[in-house]
Amino acid sequence: MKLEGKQQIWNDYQKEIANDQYYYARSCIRQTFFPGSEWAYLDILGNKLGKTVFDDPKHTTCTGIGYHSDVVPVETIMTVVARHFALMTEAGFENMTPSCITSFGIYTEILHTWEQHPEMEEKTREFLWKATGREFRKPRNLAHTSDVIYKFRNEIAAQKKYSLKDIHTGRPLQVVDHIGCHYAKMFPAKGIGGAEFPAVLSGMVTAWGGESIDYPERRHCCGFGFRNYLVLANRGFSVANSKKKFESMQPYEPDFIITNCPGCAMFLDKWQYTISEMEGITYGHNGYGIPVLTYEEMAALVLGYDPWEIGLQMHQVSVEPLLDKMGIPYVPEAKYKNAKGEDMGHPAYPTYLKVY
Amino acid sequence: MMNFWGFSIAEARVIDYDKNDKSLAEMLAEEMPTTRLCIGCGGCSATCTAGNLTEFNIRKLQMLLKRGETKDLRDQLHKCMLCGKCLLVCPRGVDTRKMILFLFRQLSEQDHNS
Amino acid sequence: MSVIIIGAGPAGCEAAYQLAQAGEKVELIEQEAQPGGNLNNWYQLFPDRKSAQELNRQLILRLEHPNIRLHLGCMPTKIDRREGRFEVQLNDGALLTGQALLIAGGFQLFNAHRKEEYGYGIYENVITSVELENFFTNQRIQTSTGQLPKRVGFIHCVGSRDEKTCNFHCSKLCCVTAVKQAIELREILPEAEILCFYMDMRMFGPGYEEMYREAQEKYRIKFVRGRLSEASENKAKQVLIKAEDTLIGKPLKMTLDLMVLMVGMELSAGSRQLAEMTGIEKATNGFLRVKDPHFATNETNQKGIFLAGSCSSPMNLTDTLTDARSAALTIREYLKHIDL
Amino acid sequence: MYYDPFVLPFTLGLNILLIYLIIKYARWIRTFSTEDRQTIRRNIFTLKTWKAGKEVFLESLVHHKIFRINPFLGYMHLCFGLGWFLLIVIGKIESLVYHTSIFNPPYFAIFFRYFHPAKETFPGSNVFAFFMDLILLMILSGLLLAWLKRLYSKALGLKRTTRHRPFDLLILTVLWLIFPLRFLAESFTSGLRGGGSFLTHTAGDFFNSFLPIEQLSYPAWWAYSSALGLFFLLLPFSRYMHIPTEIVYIFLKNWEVRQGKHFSGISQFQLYSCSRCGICIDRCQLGSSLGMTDTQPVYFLKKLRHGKEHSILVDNCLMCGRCEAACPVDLRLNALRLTQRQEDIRITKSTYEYIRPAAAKTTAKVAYFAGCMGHLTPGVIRSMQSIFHKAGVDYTFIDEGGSICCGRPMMLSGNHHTAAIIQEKNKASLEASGAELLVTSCPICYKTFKEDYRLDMQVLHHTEYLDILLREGALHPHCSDITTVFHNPCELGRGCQVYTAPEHILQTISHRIATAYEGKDALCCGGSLANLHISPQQRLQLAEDALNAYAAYRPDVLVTACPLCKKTFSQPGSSLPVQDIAELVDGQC
Repeated sequence: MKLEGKQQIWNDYQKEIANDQYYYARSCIRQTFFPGSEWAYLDILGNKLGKTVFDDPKHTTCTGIGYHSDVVPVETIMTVVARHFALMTEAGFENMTPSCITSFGIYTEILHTWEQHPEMEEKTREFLWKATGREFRKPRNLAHTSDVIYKFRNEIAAQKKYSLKDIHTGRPLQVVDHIGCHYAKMFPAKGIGGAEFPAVLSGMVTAWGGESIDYPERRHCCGFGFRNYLVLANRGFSVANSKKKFESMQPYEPDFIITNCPGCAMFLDKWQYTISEMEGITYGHNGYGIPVLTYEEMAALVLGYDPWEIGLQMHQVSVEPLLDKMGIPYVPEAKYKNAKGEDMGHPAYPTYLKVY
Repeated sequence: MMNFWGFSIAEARVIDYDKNDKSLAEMLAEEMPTTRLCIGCGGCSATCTAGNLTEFNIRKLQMLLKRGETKDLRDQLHKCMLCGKCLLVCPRGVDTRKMILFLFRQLSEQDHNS
Repeated sequence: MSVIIIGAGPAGCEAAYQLAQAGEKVELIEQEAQPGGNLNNWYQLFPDRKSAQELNRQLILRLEHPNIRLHLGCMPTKIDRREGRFEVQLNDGALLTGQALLIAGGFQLFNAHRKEEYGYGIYENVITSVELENFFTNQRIQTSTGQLPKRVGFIHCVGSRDEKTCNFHCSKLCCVTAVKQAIELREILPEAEILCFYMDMRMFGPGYEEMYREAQEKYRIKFVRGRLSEASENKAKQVLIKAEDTLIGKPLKMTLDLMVLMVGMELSAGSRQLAEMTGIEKATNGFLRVKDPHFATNETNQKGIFLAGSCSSPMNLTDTLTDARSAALTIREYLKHIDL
Repeated sequence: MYYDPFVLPFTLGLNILLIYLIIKYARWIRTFSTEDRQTIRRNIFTLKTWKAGKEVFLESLVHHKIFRINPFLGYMHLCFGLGWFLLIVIGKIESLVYHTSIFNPPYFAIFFRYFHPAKETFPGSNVFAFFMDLILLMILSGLLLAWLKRLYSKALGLKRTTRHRPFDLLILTVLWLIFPLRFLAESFTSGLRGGGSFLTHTAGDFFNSFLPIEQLSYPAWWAYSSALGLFFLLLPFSRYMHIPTEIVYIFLKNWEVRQGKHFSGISQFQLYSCSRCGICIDRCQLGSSLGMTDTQPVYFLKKLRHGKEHSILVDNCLMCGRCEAACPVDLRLNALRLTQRQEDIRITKSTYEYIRPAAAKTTAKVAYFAGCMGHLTPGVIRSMQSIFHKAGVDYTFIDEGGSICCGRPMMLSGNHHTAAIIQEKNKASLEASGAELLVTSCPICYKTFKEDYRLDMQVLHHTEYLDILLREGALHPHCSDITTVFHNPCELGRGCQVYTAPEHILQTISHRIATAYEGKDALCCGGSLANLHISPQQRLQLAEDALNAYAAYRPDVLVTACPLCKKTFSQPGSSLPVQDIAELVDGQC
């Protein structure tokens, strides 16, 4: 692939990302499935980069999943989002940083809609006022949390304890980056690098010593697709999409996958188990699957956080082979112990997928 | 494929041109060069006696074959009655009836070998 | 210097005028009682819906040039070449001589009877595109039973791109003619359903693709990708047709109140005769072969004999007239050299 | 006891041959079906046997059919066949008259001149000698023609002659040697001891004048006997196997043993009955139009017999039946070819479940069936409808909304089982109409309706039906001076023996021009569904050639009676108009 061409595109698709003072909007899936990721993000921004991030307890779901599944009407979701903006305004922030790609897409879409149809914004203000008595200002800057990490990738690189390199061979790790569909496919200008050659995650990977893999199905959806997964009858298509991606990336022998969308991380991780159970097929090396990390986890590992502290035991695909390659020490016995040192129990072993 | 938890992995619908086995189509083209001439006008399938009563669609079947998709061929081909009407309407002079016979023979040979 | 032009259709008329303007004497021979050729049968022209008769009138008007002698109702019975001159014997006894011979014998339309399965000449409501032009001229569209048609189908590629009639070539103009006629029909029949059955839409000329879009969008013409395989007639004298809707992959049948066959173009019988008399080669598509498809588009394998218009391949009127001018230019160049 | 060791080669050869033939024929007959055996038993003691004997005489000896096709060739075969036969018969009688015992060994008659002391006369000995010489001369003249034929085949009116393999050349040489050797042996003996007649006696004297015939005479008899013996030994493995086999075949044929769908005992008899005369070669349009000179029955049967690869030959036949109509041995060439087509289509009873009886019961007694091809020639349908109307016939058009295939095209591809299922389905739908008479426009349908369907109604092709209407006066034609040439479709003429009806119709309503392609000699249009090999371009070539052949008679209209022929002829865009006979009748009534 021609790097010059991609660089041209990356230059064309740059966006403004606030430097500090973030209002943090949590993600339903992230905090449920990868709570350590969220903690790591807040800790890195607060403690490693010295930024102010406000994690508001009053903040709720954006109802994006319901919206995309035709359960939540557009007026409702606009009002819910308006409430988020009101909370941000009340807290004295102007920079909205949602952790979820769906939310990021929803915010982008709604802001754009209001721009095109001011009467809808007026109506939403009216709904919000009637429902909660709140008023809001629209965010001055809207960025996904991965944008924020991307912005500070070089600062993180300066503090890094481990590189995305195989310490035994010095080979840069081969990383598959998967971008959530709603990050840039709806509004290419709102994503770093646009929709076709997004650079938000690959930028981090290269900054931290790894190499990004551009494989044929890179742009393809992970298969979540809301109705595809949520309706049982469609679930076969959902998993078939993930399978297609795995088959396409397999020849590149990726060391791990990172995603910036919580749902994708969950799917690419857990569908590997599902596919192995259904068809006896595993991807990656030696039957252990391809580890899937969120970009927060990747940043945390680079910065030297303890793997179990950031919740890597929550992953279906074992991360130990990756940790070994990067030379990150870990205590195997501590994997399933809680903060108090008590045993949390061990998950059942899959039939085909090997686990540590 | 096993049906887990109420669903199974959907088969890809895509024509995987790289993976598909197109040897039968190549053999057909070699044996009967006129089959290369099809422009997909549908005259054959419109006049087809079997095609008006069943899923059998000779235009589609030969096109699928050319892309290496032979499943439908196996499921449908035998519905043809070899009446030869398709031959009379083809504007490109494709020897449709001979093509079908050739395919019959190939399938029968494959069955025989397996 | 004088030039003999055979055929006073648009190509012959235009070439005659251009040569006459340049000072050459022109003998223009036409077998019919009036000039204009196939243009006489047309009502309006694509893409600008110009009146065909208006164009015809302009072309014919210019024949009243002192350098042009028009021989109507005449046919060459013998063509001889003597000392670099052509001697053309006409059936009325006249003997014309000229230094160059231009064949502008044009095309004839495919005889739709030959596609028997379409039922032309058998079913009452099957007509050809020329007959439809005639309807337009008279502004009277009706079925054989005197009703306004509620559904009209245009069948493309009748006698073109058809191995079964040994016409392998594309007549090129029928697609856009069908679109034009469908639009004209829509203007007369605002409520009718109008469909075109095509194999490929070949919108090659300027403004053609735009017409196609307009036909779909503004004139609500429907396009079905499928070739008509057979037709029959029901008790109400409607035409029951069978085609495959290839983009859906299912056979389709429907009744039409009027079926229009877009007949293709063939070398005219007159042109064929001239080719036999003068030894001009024919191309594989049955039309007359030009010497070189790029550099000598009006010359033939016979020195001093030139071609203009659709006797060398199917051409629209724009190309026919351009080709005629090109032929005039080529002939003048030729005459200059034989002068020396 | 007359005996000499030189008779051994002949006797040995003859006995081995007879034993071989008996075993071989017995084995073939053993494979006959019970039905065939019953047929034979039923017919053996009837006039059919007498007819068979007559046919054996006319065809195997006189070669009457070959004579009619090509007198030169006929004479040549007559010389060999009848000549040799007479030589044996008269020779036997001669030996009997002399010896007055039936129980003399076969060689005695054959080598009579050697054993019979020439001076010893017996009643009619001179007459016998004269006839024997005459017959020998006749055979030798035939032999001369055969040599000429090999050298100049065109001179004898044959475009092509069959090609031979080395073995064929060997036995041919042996055969050609037999009679010259006999001639020499008898001449030498005559020269030495007298006897013989105008030929051998004269020749004997002549040879005696310059040859040491004392030394040559005895070896000549050895050579003659050896040539005969060798010929008998080689015969089963050569084309001359047709000599004995054809005779058996003629009897079997007359006893009505039919060539069925599968290769059987009667097929074996036919295979070995082919004399490779090559008459089929010139009849075949694949040869004359397309230059295909390897697919004709003579080559096909040869390859089949010798187990050589013949898959393309199996497919490459129009099954127009032109060869069959001219075959002097009357072999069922189409049916034989068809037995070699494989059943390739695997279907079940449910495959054609989609075919449902569509026709509803009607009150009309006449049912019209256009056939699938008929729907591509609406002019024919239209004319038939108009004729029904004009003749005041109450009819029902049973496949107006389309129909399924009659199954014959499937059958012609060799898939008999599949075809039978289609036919079963179709039959039900035809009979559901309740009509008494079925009129069809398609000869392909017609043939299979008649031969395979066993319908409970009468079936007529529209040519026959129109003829009946005209004869009965239901139609009132006006004869016009329009000139017509009739192209009899293969399936109608040679296929179903419908020859007189179209001729009569055309004579009634037009000025019919007789051509070289009348009756059994009609050409094939090239559209044949039976040929599974040739390309559309080649079909077009066949059509053009056939059209040109008919056009040479300059008729106003070429008339046919088959939708497929009409479509095929319409392709080249000839200036000769092609019409179906129904269209012509409709126009004239």
